[in-house]
Amino acid sequence: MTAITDDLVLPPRRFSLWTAIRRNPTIAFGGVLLLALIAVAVVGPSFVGDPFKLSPVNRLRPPSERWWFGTDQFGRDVFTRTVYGARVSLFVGLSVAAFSSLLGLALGLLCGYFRRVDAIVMRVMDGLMAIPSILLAIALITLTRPGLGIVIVAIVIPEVPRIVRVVRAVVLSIRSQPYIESAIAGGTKNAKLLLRHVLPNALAPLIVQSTYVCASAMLIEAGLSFLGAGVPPEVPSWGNIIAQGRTFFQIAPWTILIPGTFLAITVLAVNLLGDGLRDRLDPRLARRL
Amino acid sequence: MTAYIVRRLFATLPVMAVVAIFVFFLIRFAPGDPAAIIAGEDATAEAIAQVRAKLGLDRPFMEQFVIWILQMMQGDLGVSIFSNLPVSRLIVQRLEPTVALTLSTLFVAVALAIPIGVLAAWKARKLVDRLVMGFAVLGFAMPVFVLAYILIYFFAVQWQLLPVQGYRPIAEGLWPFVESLILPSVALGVTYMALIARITRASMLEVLAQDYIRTANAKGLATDRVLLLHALKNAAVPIVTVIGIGIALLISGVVITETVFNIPGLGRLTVDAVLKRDYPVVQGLILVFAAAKVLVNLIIDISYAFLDPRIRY
Amino acid sequence: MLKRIFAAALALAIPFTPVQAQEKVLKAVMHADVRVIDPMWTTQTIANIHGMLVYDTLFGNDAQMKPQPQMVGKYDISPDKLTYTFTLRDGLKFGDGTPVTTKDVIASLKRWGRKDGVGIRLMSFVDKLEAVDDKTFRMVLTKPYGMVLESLGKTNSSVAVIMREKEAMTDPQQQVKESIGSGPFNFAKDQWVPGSKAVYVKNPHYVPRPGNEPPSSFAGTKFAGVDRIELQWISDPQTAMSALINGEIDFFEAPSIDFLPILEKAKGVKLMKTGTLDSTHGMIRLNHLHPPFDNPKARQAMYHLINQEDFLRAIVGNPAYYRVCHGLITCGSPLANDGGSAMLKDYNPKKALQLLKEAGYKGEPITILQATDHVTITPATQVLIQAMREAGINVDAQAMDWGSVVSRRAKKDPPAQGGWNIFVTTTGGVGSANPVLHTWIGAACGKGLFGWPCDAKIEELRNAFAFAQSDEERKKIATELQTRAIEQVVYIPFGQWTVPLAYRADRIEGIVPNTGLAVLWNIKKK
Amino acid sequence: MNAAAGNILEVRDLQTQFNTLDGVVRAVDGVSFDLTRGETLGIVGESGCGKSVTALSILRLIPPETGRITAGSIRFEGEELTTLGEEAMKRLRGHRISMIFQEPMTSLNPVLTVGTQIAENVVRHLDVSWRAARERAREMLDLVRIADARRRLDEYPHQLSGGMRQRVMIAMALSCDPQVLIADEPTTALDVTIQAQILQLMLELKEKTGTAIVLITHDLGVVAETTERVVVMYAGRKVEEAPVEALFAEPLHPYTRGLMRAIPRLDIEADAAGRRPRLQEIPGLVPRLTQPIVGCAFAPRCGFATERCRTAPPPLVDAGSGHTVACWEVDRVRASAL
Repeated sequence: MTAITDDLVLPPRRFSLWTAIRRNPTIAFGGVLLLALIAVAVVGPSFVGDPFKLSPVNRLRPPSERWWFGTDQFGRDVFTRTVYGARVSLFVGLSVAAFSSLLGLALGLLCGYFRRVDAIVMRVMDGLMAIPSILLAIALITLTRPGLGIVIVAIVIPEVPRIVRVVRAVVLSIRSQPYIESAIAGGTKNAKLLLRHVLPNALAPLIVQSTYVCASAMLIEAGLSFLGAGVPPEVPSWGNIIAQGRTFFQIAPWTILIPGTFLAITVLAVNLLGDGLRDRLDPRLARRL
Repeated sequence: MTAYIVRRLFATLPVMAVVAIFVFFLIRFAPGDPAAIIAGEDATAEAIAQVRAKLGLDRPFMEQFVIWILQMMQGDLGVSIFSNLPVSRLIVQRLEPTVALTLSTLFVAVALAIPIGVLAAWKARKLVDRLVMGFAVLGFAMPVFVLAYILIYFFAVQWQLLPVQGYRPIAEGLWPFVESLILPSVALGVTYMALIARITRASMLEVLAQDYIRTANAKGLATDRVLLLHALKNAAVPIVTVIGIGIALLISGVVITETVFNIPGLGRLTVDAVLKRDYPVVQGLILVFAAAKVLVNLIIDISYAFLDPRIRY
Repeated sequence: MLKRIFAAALALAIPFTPVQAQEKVLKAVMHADVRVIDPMWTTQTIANIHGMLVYDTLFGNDAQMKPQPQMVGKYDISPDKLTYTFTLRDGLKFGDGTPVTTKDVIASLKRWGRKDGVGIRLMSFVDKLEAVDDKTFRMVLTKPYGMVLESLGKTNSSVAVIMREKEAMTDPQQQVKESIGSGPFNFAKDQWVPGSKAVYVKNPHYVPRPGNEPPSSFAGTKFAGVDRIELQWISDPQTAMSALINGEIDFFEAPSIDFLPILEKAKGVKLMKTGTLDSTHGMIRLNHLHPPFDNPKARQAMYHLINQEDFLRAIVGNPAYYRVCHGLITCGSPLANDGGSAMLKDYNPKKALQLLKEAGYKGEPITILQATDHVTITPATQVLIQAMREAGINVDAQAMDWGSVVSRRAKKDPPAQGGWNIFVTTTGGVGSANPVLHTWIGAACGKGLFGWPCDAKIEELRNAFAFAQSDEERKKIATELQTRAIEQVVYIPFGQWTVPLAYRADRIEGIVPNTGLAVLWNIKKK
Repeated sequence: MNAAAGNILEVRDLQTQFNTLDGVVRAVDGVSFDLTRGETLGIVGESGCGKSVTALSILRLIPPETGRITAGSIRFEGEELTTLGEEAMKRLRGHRISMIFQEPMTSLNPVLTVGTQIAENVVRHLDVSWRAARERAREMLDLVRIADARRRLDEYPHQLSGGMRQRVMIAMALSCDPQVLIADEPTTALDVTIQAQILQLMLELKEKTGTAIVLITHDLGVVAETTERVVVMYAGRKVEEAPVEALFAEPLHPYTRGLMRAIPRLDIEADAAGRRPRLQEIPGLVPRLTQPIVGCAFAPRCGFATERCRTAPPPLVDAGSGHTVACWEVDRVRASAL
């Protein structure tokens, strides 16, 4: 992802990291933070212990040298679980962003091309958008047994309409350009033509939108877990750590505050990255929000 | 105008139809046999079949659908599997807390966020602005439930200033009512405030760079008139749009906030129903929430006309 | 400007300020939410608490577990112990004002006798249940069954409450729609918000036992001490605790043990221990219908996975409130014994897998119903899953809320088709103290409780117990029964614990330390 | 050009600078001029020469985040404006000094009615009720010859044509009878026919009200038709100032000459073949204002430039009868043909 953004962001002159950072402090800050968290998620688990290791004797111990982030009500090490939690949260966030972007792109293109498809798909999208996302997600999760995959699907579905709208708007605006209209009227292979013009134009808003989707997906996942409708309770996701710790908040606040802070920082990093990219890639959008 | 409103009302029908179809299929694709759940812990096969017949689940698909739509139109949302009470009754008795919480959050958030956003735009790049933006970015990343527990810990547990939990209907007195809503509203409202403050600032910044603001300043108008009338009214359309989008966010947040603060509203009903696989209730709630959201969108659309004379119908 | 707004707000507030101060309201948070209002239909404890507020029973068991007459004024047992003649107290009325007659009683007992395990058993010895007149009825037995009064007075599992004939005619497999009884309180159904609160108002037609007998558990004179009881549901025990400390509620039935130190320090709050019998027992239930646990060897293998201390520490933490109990009959109760307990003491996970394999287990997934929202069952299940995984057993943990566990555990289908292999639950120490009332120890095959253990010997022993004539004989049968039940693995116990209840001593008084159920009659507001 | 009591506005050595990413821009770099009561003064120059910034500086409307007046003095009726408090300044704006802007399409607030926008000015500065202010607004609309004024009061800017909007701007600016009206390119964005009407209107109103006007424009034609005295600016500096007839009779600065060659002239008769002199552009570009300019700013584009021009800034010299010019080579320029 970083490779793509670099291509888009940087002016075609000689690359200077320092200039790039100075010009886009939010992208740099958000990006570095996110990379650090991804690094934790990827390699972290191999350096820490077993997140499932129970130790009932050591329940609800406060943070100390032995348990950096304390222990939870089963005596599990909160630090270890938090590190594993990064993996779950980021995995959910990134996969939701990826899947909803792809699905949204495909549907958006279809809608832009075919008027009949457009009418149907957009009605369905309107309907989906009318249902609050967390509600839609928990309703979908109830349809089947909870699991990471289901959670991702359940978050993707409410996010797709947002992406479809963005892509469709780009397609329609390009479609109405006189040269495209005349080309279509002339019977050229409109699909190819359109795609060549649509993709580059849709990419910027798509990337920006998908960062927001990523951030919101992580929050929704945590919310779902908190409500008991998320990933299975034994999976050490931040939402689960918080959900299980909430009963002990007054005597063991670390079980909520630490994963909560991590979640907030991760969402913050992704949001900053999104804000920066938006300012950079899509000034029109930037002025709007 | 009336014609426009009527037209827009009709335009909501397909949306609600999509929601209704979705909701109908929800129960049909649900795992486990709802009839078995209804029939009870150790029901016989005949008992289950009986319940199934009573629910009409043994009829052809299309017939079920038609019956269901007809019932819905009469306001009959079915009967809860667990409490054996009509879904519409469950929803109605839970309506007040949710509406109170949503509206109080909405008003407080809007009343605080817009001035904050205006202030930030006015003092762009100054300390105030940086603080506001910092708050906005943080507020946006803060999970509602974490914030809620922090608030409870300090305001209710440590300092015992406000109730820990619960909802007091307005009939029990204004202060108990307000008191019970302060912490939930704040917890729920922070993200929302962040969102509105951000858009207000951005929108105001754009407007403040416009020629007509220079004109207003050239007239020597007082700063508040320039900011709050000349600039804010122009900045209003995106702000109102985001307020509308944010209401969806609020509804999602309500589900969590009500759980944390033990408020007997629709949000808690939703969570309970979902966790108990009480499908008729889930169905009814999705319909109600979707209808609320569609209604909000409608109101937002109509409000554009009042905010911007250039928008015509 | 601000001042003006403030003044306006105040002016608005004045007409609203409390007007209902005269009404005495008891606000209580119980361990669960009242969702089912039929204490016969369900075995949920909370439904029994509801039931005991609204309904009355013929007999009430006292703190020593001896049945004492409650609705019954006088009764007579024939010398051959086959004919029981009961006469209702004078003037008993239901909440709607209609008198209680033997028609209502007989219909209620019949319904209960078709639903409750103990009731079914009792009815199997009943030859005739007939009204003598409106107030007197007769129960004629085929055999001298020794547990008649205990059964009628028991308050665990399904309770033999007396409802109006109209409701008592409801199919026992269906819930009653109205909850109208002759107990001290009326259920205000119109104010019931499932998932949030249940409201009870003083029953004006209630007739307490005369003579002001000192209350002892479910026996003695009971009365409505307040005008209104609100059972609020706060699912998070921490929130409920804070609400109690903050004075938002008066009574909290099930504080979390972790919070007891906070509660002990809180101003105005007192804790009350409710007696040794009033304990909770943890049990792991295996499904005897499906592999691998259709094989007793596989079931016994599971014993080696269970270290009770692990469970108890995870659930309870503070050893002051828990007790390891290597038996199925409540430790500390008169019938407690060590029959078969050696099998429960051999903690050895390696051996467990070894034995499982010997029993034919080949690593198939074992489906565990994992409750996610239960104060004690959730951590207990977690510990179990962990223990099984560490031993190398393939666990398929199905996470769901407790309510879903309750409905799913009733399914006899194979695990792959929506059934299950293991679930964890708890039971009360009162019931478990008596082999007949202790339904989980039964092995009545398909008719028994979920897990469906099937063993004729166990049932025979339970039968024999019911007919035992002396305490010595009872003890002997209990030991034999426990030994056999442990061999058959009707369930795996993981200890027992007692959580004190917490209340605002500065606001309420008169709590009757009930065993088994926290019942709120006789409580007065200060 | 003595500081007579007739001067209502005196600008001395005004410097206004902007901070940009590329450095400090000296948009106005030591400009001085006077405005007498009831006079019409033109300020001309190419875009970017600092004329609009000068106007905004007088009203202190330079956006404070980016720019500020760094030196000089602005006296209005003897009162120093550069140090005046913001509140007092606000009382001045729209009341005693008004301004109208180039873009009538964007200078009116799109979401407020015309009536409100005029009336609020009146209410702000004169002690009158909203009702009276509205009546005043209607009068003003009549005055600027907008038909059906009462109805127009309740209309929004988007319902009016460009010319009408500029009339509204004028009505708004004059609604409190200001002593000075600063008009920044008031007609540039309008059709030619409308331009003439608006200019005509401004002159008429000036006659009626006695308001002094500072007319900022790049259009020498407009200057010739409407102003009495002209200040020519280049690169943030004043290069020439003269009564309008004198300037057109004999422009002394090469830049002024360049400007004049760039406009079509009808007063010069065509030759026998019907040809008129070709329009000429001034070669070269306006210098970047981020670097300090050594010498004459126009030197790089000037046909008369000498070494001295490139090294030392030319002082303003009096060329007689109120005509001043900043050019080392003024004699050579004067000697050359126009």
